[in-house]
Amino acid sequence: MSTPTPTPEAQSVDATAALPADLQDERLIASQGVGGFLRAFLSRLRSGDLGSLPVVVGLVVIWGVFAFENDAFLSSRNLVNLTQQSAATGTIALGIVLVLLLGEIDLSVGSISGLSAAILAVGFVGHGWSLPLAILASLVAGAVIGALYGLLYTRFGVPSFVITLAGLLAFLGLQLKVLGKEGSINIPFDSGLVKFAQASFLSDAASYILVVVVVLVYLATRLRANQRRTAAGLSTTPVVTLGVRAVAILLLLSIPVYVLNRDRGVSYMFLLFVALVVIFDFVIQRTRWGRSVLAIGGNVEAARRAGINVKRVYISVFVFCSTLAALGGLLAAGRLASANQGSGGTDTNLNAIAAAVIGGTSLFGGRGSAYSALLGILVIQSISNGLSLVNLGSPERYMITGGVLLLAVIVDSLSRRSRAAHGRA
Amino acid sequence: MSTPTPTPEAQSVDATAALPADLQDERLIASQGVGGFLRAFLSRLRSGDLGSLPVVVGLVVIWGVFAFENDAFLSSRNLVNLTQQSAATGTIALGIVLVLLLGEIDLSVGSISGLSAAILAVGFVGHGWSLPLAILASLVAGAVIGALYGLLYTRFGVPSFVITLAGLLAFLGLQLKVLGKEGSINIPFDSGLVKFAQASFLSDAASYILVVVVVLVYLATRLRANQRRTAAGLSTTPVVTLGVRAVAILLLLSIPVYVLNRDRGVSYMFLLFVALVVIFDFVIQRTRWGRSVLAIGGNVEAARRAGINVKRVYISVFVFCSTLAALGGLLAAGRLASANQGSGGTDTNLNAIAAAVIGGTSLFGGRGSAYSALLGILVIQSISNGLSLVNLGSPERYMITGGVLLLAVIVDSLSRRSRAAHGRA
Amino acid sequence: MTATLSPPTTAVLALTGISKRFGAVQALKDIDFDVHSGEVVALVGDNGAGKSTLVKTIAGVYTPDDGQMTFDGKAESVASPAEAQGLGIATVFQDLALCDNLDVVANLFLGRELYRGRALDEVTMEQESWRLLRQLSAKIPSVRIPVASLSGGQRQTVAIARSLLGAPKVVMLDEPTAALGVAQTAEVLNLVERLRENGLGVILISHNMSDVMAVADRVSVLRLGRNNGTFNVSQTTSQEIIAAITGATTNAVSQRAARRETHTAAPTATTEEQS
Amino acid sequence: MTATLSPPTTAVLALTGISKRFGAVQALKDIDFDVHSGEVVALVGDNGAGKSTLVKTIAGVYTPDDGQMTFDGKAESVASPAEAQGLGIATVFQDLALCDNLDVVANLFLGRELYRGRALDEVTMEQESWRLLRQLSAKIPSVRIPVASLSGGQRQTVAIARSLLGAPKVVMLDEPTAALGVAQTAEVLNLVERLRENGLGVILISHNMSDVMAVADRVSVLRLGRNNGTFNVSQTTSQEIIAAITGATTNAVSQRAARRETHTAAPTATTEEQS
Amino acid sequence: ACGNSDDSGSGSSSSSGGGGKKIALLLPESKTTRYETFDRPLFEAAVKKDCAACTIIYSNADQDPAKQQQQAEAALTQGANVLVLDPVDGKAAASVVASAKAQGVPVVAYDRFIAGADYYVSFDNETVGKIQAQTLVDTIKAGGKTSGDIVMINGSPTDPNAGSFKKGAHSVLDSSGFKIAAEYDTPDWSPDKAQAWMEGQISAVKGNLVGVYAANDGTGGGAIAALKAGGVKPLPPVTGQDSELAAIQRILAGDQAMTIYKPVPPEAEAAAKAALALANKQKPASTTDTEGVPSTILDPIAVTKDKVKDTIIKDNVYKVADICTAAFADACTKAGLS
Ligand SMILES: Nc1ncnc2c1ncn2[C@@H]1O[C@H](COP(=O)(O)OP(=O)(O)OP(=O)(O)O)[C@@H](O)[C@H]1O
Ligand SMILES: Nc1ncnc2c1ncn2[C@@H]1O[C@H](COP(=O)(O)OP(=O)(O)OP(=O)(O)O)[C@@H](O)[C@H]1O
Ligand SMILES: [Mg+2]
Ligand SMILES: [Mg+2]
Repeated sequence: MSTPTPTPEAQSVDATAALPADLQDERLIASQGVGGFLRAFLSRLRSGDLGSLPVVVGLVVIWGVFAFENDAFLSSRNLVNLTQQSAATGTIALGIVLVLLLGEIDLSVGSISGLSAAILAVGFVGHGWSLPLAILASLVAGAVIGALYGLLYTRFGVPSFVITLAGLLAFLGLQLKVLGKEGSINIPFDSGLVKFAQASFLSDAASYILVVVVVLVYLATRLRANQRRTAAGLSTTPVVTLGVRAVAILLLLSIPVYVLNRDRGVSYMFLLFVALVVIFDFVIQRTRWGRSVLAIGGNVEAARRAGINVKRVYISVFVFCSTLAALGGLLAAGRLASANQGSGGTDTNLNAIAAAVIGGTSLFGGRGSAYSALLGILVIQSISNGLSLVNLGSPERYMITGGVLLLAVIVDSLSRRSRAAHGRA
Repeated sequence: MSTPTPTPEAQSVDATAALPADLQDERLIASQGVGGFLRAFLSRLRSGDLGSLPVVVGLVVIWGVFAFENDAFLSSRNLVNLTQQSAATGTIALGIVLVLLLGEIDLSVGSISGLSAAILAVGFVGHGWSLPLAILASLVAGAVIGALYGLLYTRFGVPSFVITLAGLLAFLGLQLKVLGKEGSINIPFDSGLVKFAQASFLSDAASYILVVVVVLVYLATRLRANQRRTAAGLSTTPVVTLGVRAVAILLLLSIPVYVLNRDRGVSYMFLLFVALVVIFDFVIQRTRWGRSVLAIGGNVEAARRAGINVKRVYISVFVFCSTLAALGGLLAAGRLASANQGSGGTDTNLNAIAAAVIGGTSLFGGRGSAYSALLGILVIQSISNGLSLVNLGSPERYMITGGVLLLAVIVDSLSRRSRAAHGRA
Repeated sequence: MTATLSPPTTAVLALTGISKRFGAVQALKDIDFDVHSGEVVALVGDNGAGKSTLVKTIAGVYTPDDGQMTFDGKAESVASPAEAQGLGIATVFQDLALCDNLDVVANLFLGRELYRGRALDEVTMEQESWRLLRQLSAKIPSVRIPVASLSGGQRQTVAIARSLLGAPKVVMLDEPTAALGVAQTAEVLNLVERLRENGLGVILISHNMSDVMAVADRVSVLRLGRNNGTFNVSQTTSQEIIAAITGATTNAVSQRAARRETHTAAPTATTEEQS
Repeated sequence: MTATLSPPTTAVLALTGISKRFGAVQALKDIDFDVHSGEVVALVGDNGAGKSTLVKTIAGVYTPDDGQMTFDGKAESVASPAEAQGLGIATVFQDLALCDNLDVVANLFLGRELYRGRALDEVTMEQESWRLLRQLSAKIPSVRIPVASLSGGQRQTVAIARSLLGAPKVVMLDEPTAALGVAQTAEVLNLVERLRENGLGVILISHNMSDVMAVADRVSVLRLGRNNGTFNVSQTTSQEIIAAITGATTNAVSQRAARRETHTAAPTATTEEQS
Repeated sequence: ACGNSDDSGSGSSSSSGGGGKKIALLLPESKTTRYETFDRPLFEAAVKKDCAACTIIYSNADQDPAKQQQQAEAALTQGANVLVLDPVDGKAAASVVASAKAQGVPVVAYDRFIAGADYYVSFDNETVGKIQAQTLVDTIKAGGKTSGDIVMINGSPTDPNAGSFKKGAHSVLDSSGFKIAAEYDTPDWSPDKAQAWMEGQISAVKGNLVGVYAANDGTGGGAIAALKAGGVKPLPPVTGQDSELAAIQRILAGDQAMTIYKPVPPEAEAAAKAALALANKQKPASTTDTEGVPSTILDPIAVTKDKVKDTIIKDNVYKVADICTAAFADACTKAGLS
């Protein structure tokens, strides 16, 4: 009764030989052409593979609601404000993304940003240091704090939650100490920092040129990659798909730029933030250091066994995080033209961490992207900005903030299939 | 050249046959008697196996420092204050321990406790409800919030960090709304709740009887367990060791009780907190539900495959956590004899989470114990209490708080070997 | 074809047309499979052939995209592992699925803890654990250490011991002997035979042809996510099965065997050449 | 005793008196072990015998409580896996140690990524990955999916492929074929032989006696954390090694074999009885 | 630091036509009762009275200067004709004033001084601290003690205004003959923290405590709870601020010595008048001048048990029925409230 069906499949070997090396497996469902691309995209979306992208849906919902509520929300003027409001905390959130990728946390970014603002103000205004010197001092202070955290973490194995909680308190104290009796120090409006943070915008021409350059660089790198992949016998992205994507990027960038340009334009500060996001995304995705960070976040023991110097990576990440926090503090101080006891206080910490998490970076390490800082902070600041256009008492404002936040994230998670079955988010 | 040494070890089988089933493996290093017990204890300590116990070392350091600084710190009066100050946030921290065991977080416990206080005050004082009704209403509100979180989490897979962040804001708003115009509501000093929270203490006799009962119950259960283990052919704890431990427990309990009794004594509120800790420890360690919580925290997929109803466990844990937060809010309100907009604010959240983490509960799930809420909150409140006896400016106060906290935790982690190599803390 | 191979009784578990897709990968396509009471069916196939995916689909871990399942003659759709257990399907997963933070006893009894009064009956559970582990010749020094600190084989033994609890009708073992020592492997094979004698349906996944030939009644081959033949063990040879697995009659395995035979002439060589 | 068995060259890696304790468990006690260039030494033993612990000690994952290690004639103490790799020791761990969140390419090249200008050279790495995996007959549909979604055997292949990168002097393979299909197993055994021909020292851990007898030159047996004999493969039999592993000449394995022989009379039975 | 600008109302907001002006009211926080309960409704009422067509844009910054800046920007985006700004941080608000000025929108500094504003309406914060301290000293002396320890529970170390209260209080207490035994800046004005700190002081200061300076009613309430639970008898006088209902009740019950009452209606009215004038490009009337800014400065009032009737009740801040709940009925009768 033994009736095997040996199907030697000799012919299928022939058929696949012509295919690129990475598409030869017959279980792969072909996704060629634009249609295939779309289908693959949808299935990746559903399986929760796209990290921060689905948050965009949440963001669109929020914008829709507020635009409906108040015309002013989508006005150019307000959107320029929104970019300005997002830059400082966004920069801090970028640092948080890094520590979250490791599976660690930094609760003290608020205090560090406040301390950095205090150092700048006291140095620059109080002691009359030059601006670059004062900025340098602030950033160095941030870096030193990060190094300290990293050493404490790697040396004693104390959870970063506790280390940075201690830092939150200690550096708040130091901030108050540095500010001294005056408490609140104004930074002159005509100083470089305040000008940079409040009143420096790209010219219209420059902004459009930038958009075009970005699109061209994208196309050039992708075409070059295609060339190399063909040479290596690997599959390539169809040129049509590339073209569609390039046009999408062009629209995605030029429409906002156009809208912003109807008011003051694209601010230097926001540009700096976006540039940092792009740079860190590159560093995370395309360098050995970034790969190590992801590896440690995924499985620290595996990373160690792969010969990665785990301690050095931890320290460097903490340094980056607190330096970015210090930079964020400077931007915030510049925008407010003041440093005071409340700088970096209230919910800077929570907003920065929330931005990273809402943007799609996992609290458990190894999953996330620099872009989640950008998207997350836009969600948070859109809610806060939108609500400030609506006439509400504090209780209602809190409740609606919570509700809208939840809505945005639920919309996001509805747009993918439940991640629960695949493990933690 | 083949010279095998087959060592059939037939005699070792004979030798081990007399041993209890769980001690027959010849690789086990015997740890019989008190000395062996001590050695085993030390090696468990070093390997980081003892969870929250080593924090005690940190606590002792803190106490030493403050006692050196100010005699009043170890005075009976101050220690009674310390117990009173610890109960409310400690209760909240106990709920946090539960969610942390699952590998989740609740950022909104502060808001929930504030809301619960507001409901109590408005119901009891404003609307003239009876006290039990008002308390019940507050606790039910907490439970409902927890159920909501649980449903959102299990239904949409939104990270609990984001859900509870939304809750933090929404329920703060609701708290302000409930408090309404008045904003701050006094709870009469002669009401049952305030009396319970401020002025109810165990009589000296009762407290010592309680200590003796605890020790006897311990001895009885352990001896009974020994009996059953012998019957089952398993190893038992030597009676000497049990005796030593019983004496240790007796001392560990009666000395503090003696000290507290020199002032007002052991307060009902603290006793309630400790009783909750003991009950939850039992529930976590000795019931199927607790086992499920630990299993899900360790490996949610394995728990699911073992047939555990994972969703139900998640929901129940969130319900417990927010109900405990509501209870903590009631205790805090009773102690302050007031509910106001600041109730549950400031760092209630941070303190509660920090207490759980400092006490030794992992942020990553599956590791920790109810006792970490007790130990952690004692560490945190000792620092804050100790500093309130020292005359310091705000900057110094913050800095020292941070420093001492760090010191306590470093001492703790120095007392074990680095956990880093064994994975996350 | 399968029907003609099966014993005349109705299958305790039967699958028809099961498909499962992960992203761009079609892991299973139109799979038919069945097992009868008192029968050991081996499920074999190359790495990534879809064996574990099939097992997880039966166990309720994955929901199939397509296809029907009947259990004990009734059409069922299992939406969760709990439901599969409820039906009487016990599974040892290839990735073991143990809770690293819990000790051996807790893992063994996870989800079906024994009670005594209001508290877990740790004593009986520990005693029972030792009994189960001894039965499998496990070399575990203590059942009170977290399974994270067990060796690979010890972990596997714990996972297998789990499936002996309860009263299942079908037991699925996904590469149960992969990490086991020779003695433990022999015990597991004994166990499989005992299960068959007790009238259970057993699904055994293994890459070890001699184990498969030793205990299985039927062998079902998967290849790249599709059925690739069913063999009656008494009427086939390892070579035939390996050919179905690899999809070719000449392959690395036979080449190695051939090469080895010409090179060495040691008396033990023929017995040792089997994969 | 070990010394007399070894070839006359000095060992590339030699351990003496290694002990390692975990809590109350003495995992290794006074272990002596060595491997020479161009030699395949099999390390065998029952579950929990301490094989993986020994491998991890050599690889710098654990620090031994006691004992010396010499590498290339020099006394060394490796404090971290990075140092072991620096010396030229490549290891495939039993628990694989892959980063589940990274894709196959990233895992393969983890810690030794290729660069092109300022960015990782993904194209060359991907090309190279396919080459390595094909060489091991891996059946992996795509190298751009996270290893979390690979089957057990696919993961194992990735871990083995990792060890082929770089230019090690000693390769340690801890149960490399446990989850592999028949074809992949054959390729790995071929690989082991190639490594030996290239003059590397290979340490192979396996429970499969036929694999061990097929490729190893020497067999070192661990039992309950202690040395339990070293055998020259050309002068011993599986039975003898199994007796050293289990510590008894009659055991479940031989009983099974005996029972089976009397029960069945199929012509293939004798070749298939080997564990 | 950004200089004094006397160009009040010099800018021209061209967009505003007719009587329908937009007036933005930006308040600093929601954790004390007064802002949302009194300032907002009273200000809105005052504006509506004079200008029914005017709309009011309201925001509350929850103690965050950056959020306040954002809210001011939002108000400007919506075309506000005048900002009435109660700054979280008076100094840091310079930035808001600058951007308002850049768009020709005048700013009324409400409650807290802002350099460069066009108008200033307030109770002086330092005066508040002085009155609190003076009443405390007077109460202690009335109790027959001329020496002893006072402890100070100040406001939040991260709230710039708390510094002003503290400064005012120190100016009185430092020379009062009483010893300031200990001092505490209460994080976030948190009553629980004040309570915990006070409990420590009962152990540390022991018998010689004669009075407690608490910067507001919340912290005062915390101190009182600590003193009561600690069994301190008789209760030393405790100060407060904000005239919370709970504080008035405590004052009547004799637990708290005083609170500060800032009659919000005149303040709100003055601000509304000034805002409307500025919105219509007129010069608002002013009584004085603060650092070059035309101002209306009002006097805060110390409310002690005997003054409750003349202030709180008279101004209809709370109804007798609200205050005299069952628990406080006795105290009310004694104080002559019914
Ligand atoms: N969760 C998942 N996500 C994506 N792909 C998956 C997932 N699980 C399995 N696959 C893919 O499905 C295919 C079949 O995997 P499966 O684990 O069933 O193989 P297997 O037959 O058990 O192999 P092995 O013998 O190696 O255990 C593999 O190519 C694997 O990559
Ligand atoms: N990290 C650890 N902590 C505690 N005990 C451990 C640890 N690692 C190993 N052990 C113990 O040491 C002993 C040897 O384990 P090891 O993993 O070396 O066995 P092995 O010979 O590789 O077994 P297998 O064949 O099952 O893989 C086991 O009893 C195990 O429980
Ligand atoms: Mg499998
Ligand atoms: Mg092993």
